[in-house]
Amino acid sequence: MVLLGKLADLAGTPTLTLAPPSSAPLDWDGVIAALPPALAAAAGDPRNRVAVNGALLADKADLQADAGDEIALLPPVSGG
Amino acid sequence: MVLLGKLADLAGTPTLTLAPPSSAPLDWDGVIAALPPALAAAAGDPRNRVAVNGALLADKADLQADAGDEIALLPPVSGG
Amino acid sequence: MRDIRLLTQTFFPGALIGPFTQANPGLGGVCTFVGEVRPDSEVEALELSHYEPLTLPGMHALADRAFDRFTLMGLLIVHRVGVLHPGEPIVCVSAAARHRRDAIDAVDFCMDHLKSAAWFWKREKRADGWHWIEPRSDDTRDLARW
Amino acid sequence: MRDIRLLTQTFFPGALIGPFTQANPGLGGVCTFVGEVRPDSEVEALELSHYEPLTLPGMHALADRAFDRFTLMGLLIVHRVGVLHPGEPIVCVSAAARHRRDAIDAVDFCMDHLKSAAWFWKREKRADGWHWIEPRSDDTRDLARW
Repeated sequence: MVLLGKLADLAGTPTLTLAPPSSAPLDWDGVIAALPPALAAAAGDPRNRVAVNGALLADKADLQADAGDEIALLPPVSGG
Repeated sequence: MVLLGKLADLAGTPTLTLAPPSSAPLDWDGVIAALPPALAAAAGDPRNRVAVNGALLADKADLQADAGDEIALLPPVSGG
Repeated sequence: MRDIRLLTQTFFPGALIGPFTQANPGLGGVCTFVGEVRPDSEVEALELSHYEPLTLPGMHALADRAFDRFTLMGLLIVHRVGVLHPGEPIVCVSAAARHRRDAIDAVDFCMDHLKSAAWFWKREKRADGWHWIEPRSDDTRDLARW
Repeated sequence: MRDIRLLTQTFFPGALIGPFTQANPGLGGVCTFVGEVRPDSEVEALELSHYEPLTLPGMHALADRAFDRFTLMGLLIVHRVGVLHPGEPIVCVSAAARHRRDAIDAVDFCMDHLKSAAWFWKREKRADGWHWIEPRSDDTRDLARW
């Protein structure tokens, strides 16, 4: 999992490896549940976007990640 | 008198000296009357502007030129 | 001529624009915008991070839209990433066209859309450390112009 | 920094823009438009004549309006007169500002108004001699935008 912007700061790292899901593909609730609590709260901001293997998802509810997929969590971009 | 753009071509020269008016200052009709016929016809184009000593006149009817004044006759500028 | 780049080192816009102009013979006009890191007495440096799998494809998609929308001969979009210092160029967009209006409008369009096409996260280094720059509402207003 | 010039010899826009940018420390962006004589297989040269007592004052008055209307740090307006060849720069307008919108809009405004602020008469040299270029209706449409 790739964390961008201030989410990387919050996590203390730009990348996290999530334990592969036991059976079904990992969905958005599964990602949130797998994150440390402070990061999970920030990740829940509805303005955040999610990309899987470089492709933006229209809706985070569409997330279906398999082992080895790269999930990117993208907070709103900076102004200026 | 300074002729700009194609008026200079028509006159065959970029400047003309008009005989100083006998008594009263020279007005627009006086200028036209003093020009060679082909140039007088082109000078009469209502889109032309007139400047005296570098100052544009709002209306050619305001022209009052004394001996030594520089009258400029400015045709419409080119597009592009 | 299409030249879309992300650069990690400082660059000199003038060194890009000369060859870009030469590469588009027959042009009528070239419009160029260069954005620089504004000096601010409190800001020592600016860092731009990005998500590579989205950034360059986003810039190419923006160039596609500009070529579709305007009659262009060439388009250059160069953006810095990494750590920049005040006064350094951060972005350069240049459009070459037969007609002035296409060149100017294409630069305006690309600058307004660059932030939504290619995402950059910025933080500033001040005396007390790094601070993330938050989103701004003006950006939405700029996009509503098109 | 304000730099308004009429030039009788060919010029290199890049050689003007570097010093202009340096002369405006603290800027956020610089927008530049360069117009060139468009190559046309039938046109060998273009001649711009002007009436000196009106031209430079007209360019300065236009710069005053741009400074009044936009928040600018610097404005450069350079125009050629005399005989030019295809591919040579004919006009260069560059605006430096803290904010992008002012820089882009000031260049757009100056380019749209340059023809009414400073009058130039143009003729083209073709195989059969010189031909005057007539006025165009587009110019009025550009001015109506402001």
